[in-house]
Amino acid sequence: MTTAQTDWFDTPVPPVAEDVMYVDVNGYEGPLDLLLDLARRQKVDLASISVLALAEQYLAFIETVREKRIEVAADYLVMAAWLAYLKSRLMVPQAPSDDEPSGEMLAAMLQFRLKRLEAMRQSASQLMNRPRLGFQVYARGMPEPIEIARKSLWEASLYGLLKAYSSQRERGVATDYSPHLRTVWSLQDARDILQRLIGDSFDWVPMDTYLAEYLASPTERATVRASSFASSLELVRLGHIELKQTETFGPLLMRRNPDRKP
Amino acid sequence: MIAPDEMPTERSEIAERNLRVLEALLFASSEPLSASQMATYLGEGANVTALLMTLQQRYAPRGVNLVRRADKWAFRTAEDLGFLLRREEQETRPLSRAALETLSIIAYHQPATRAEIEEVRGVATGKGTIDLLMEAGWVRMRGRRRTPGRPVTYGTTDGFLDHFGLESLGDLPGLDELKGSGLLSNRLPPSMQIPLPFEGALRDDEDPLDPDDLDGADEPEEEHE
Amino acid sequence: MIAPDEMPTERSEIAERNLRVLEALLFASSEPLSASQMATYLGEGANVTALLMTLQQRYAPRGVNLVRRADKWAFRTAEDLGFLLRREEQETRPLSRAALETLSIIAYHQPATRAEIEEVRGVATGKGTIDLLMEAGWVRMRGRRRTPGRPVTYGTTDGFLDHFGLESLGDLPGLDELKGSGLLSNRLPPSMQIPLPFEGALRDDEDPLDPDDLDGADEPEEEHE
Repeated sequence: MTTAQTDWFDTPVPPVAEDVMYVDVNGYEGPLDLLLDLARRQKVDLASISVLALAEQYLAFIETVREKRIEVAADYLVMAAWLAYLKSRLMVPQAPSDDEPSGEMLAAMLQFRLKRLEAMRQSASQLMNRPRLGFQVYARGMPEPIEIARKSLWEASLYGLLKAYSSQRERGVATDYSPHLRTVWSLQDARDILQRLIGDSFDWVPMDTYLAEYLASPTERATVRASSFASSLELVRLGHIELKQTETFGPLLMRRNPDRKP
Repeated sequence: MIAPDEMPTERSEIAERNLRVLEALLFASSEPLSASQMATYLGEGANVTALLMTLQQRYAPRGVNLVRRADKWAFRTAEDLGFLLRREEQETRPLSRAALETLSIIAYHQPATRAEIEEVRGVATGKGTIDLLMEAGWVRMRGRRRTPGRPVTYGTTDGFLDHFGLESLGDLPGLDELKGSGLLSNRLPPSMQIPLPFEGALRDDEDPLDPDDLDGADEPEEEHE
Repeated sequence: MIAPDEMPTERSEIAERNLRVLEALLFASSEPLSASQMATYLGEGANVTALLMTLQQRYAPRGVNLVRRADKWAFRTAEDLGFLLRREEQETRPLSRAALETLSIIAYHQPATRAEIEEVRGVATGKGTIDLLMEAGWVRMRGRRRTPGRPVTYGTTDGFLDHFGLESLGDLPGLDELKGSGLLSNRLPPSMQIPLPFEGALRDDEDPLDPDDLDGADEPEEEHE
């Protein structure tokens, strides 16, 4: 059911009775709304409306609408059925054995519901006519909310500042870069040298003794030792030489593998 | 003119300072503040309510008044000056008739379930209507009715009171008359007791909301047929 | 206590009503209002300035004061109660590397344009970085370089000296000191110079800032390619 967007407080002037049939059923907010509108046309206090007449008008209205083959929502038909029943209860005197609510009771219930709906509409309009916030009454225009102001305080030290400046200036300067050349024994070199030094010696001789000549240079010592040791392991694997160490951190002894003929 | 303070006990310097603090707090805030919220800013043992009453009295004749909204307080422009202040309206969409009716039914009948709202209106209420009222900050889910289906019950908010300038639900226009005529009942007049808009936390027949209710604020559709 | 009104001529009912109107206007307005803006809401022949003075006097001892900002008026919570409304949580955050670099370049090379900063840094400097330094109170716009495009020149503030414990820009260590402290390597080419920061008001090649520059503090983007 769509909502009538017009200002409903100005209840539309009730059309003349004959015009009722032309009223768009969709203009109503449900059967109760339609009934209320019909009741208002009786131009009497809701307390003294003729419920019977109201029921007849409603049924007539629904009838005309249906004749025009206008789809009528189910609620309207339910209400029509209920009103037809109400009508029959009102016209037939109640039998004493009848447990059902009397026609008067049902009529009173309908009347009550109409009055209540009307009352709620009046209340809504009274509410809207009150001085409303933002319309007639105003709140603080410039609120000064209690707020937790998270103020970031930047932190920087003079050292950081100078460091930042210096490193940028250095970054900008084109410096000649000459890579520092280091002598490195390749594994192949080490292997050749070891092979040559060990020669055909079958005596256990410390590795350092073989390499004494090369180890004299401090810059080369590390690379000579490392590469020679690595190469010696390779030579052992190939079965060319044997290696032994008699104690932890003791000298590394090596000799030609006696089982292998050169 | 601000009325001279009539409570000699409150005239002390401390009270005067407390009044200044309240003024500043209330003035600065666009939202109503509760007495307990403000009490934290006052000295020990300050009678916040008495101070607020004093302040209310002082501002009563001014262009800005101290008003009470449920248990909260706020400064608001005086109602009689509204016509002067009328702003170039921030385009406000008028509430639809359905929304307006639904709002007043919730206000007067609360706690009300959707089925009850529909009973009064005689028509199904789209879920969107109640959502819209909740979005406007006027309606809230209160709890669940202790009946089969445990339907959600709706009530109004403090924002509703503030918007419509009501101190409490007891100030709803025409409430006494409606009570007297029995129109706030769900039943036929003869047999009825008259429920009033219920202001408390939960009525006897209400359960608190389920934890999920508050998340999505989505009422399960089953409840409604 | 509100001071008794001392101008008998203003005590009339009309004046009182006008005062109420002013109160409401000033309270509800979202920005300060000028006397002439408010005058339209008052009766004919009302002396707005006198009324505002009266109002200011009345509110002077209150928790809310009527203050004047340039030629406009606004209610503000009393300054001595400001602490109630402000819960400042200061968090100290280290300056980003980009900001630190930019700051140091501005310090040494001032007056420096953004293009010059970028030349030293070798990367584009976001406007945000300079904004942040200005917000921190360490960098300011000094003027505009007298070259095509008239780029804004930046320099440091007194706050900068204060924060870094420098008496004057001359205290910034020079090339030799930087080398001596190991911050600059000794392998730098002898051609490298470190500029002497310029301390005066405007250098020969600088124009004063345009009047607009200080408002938006928005440097036109064209300047920067």
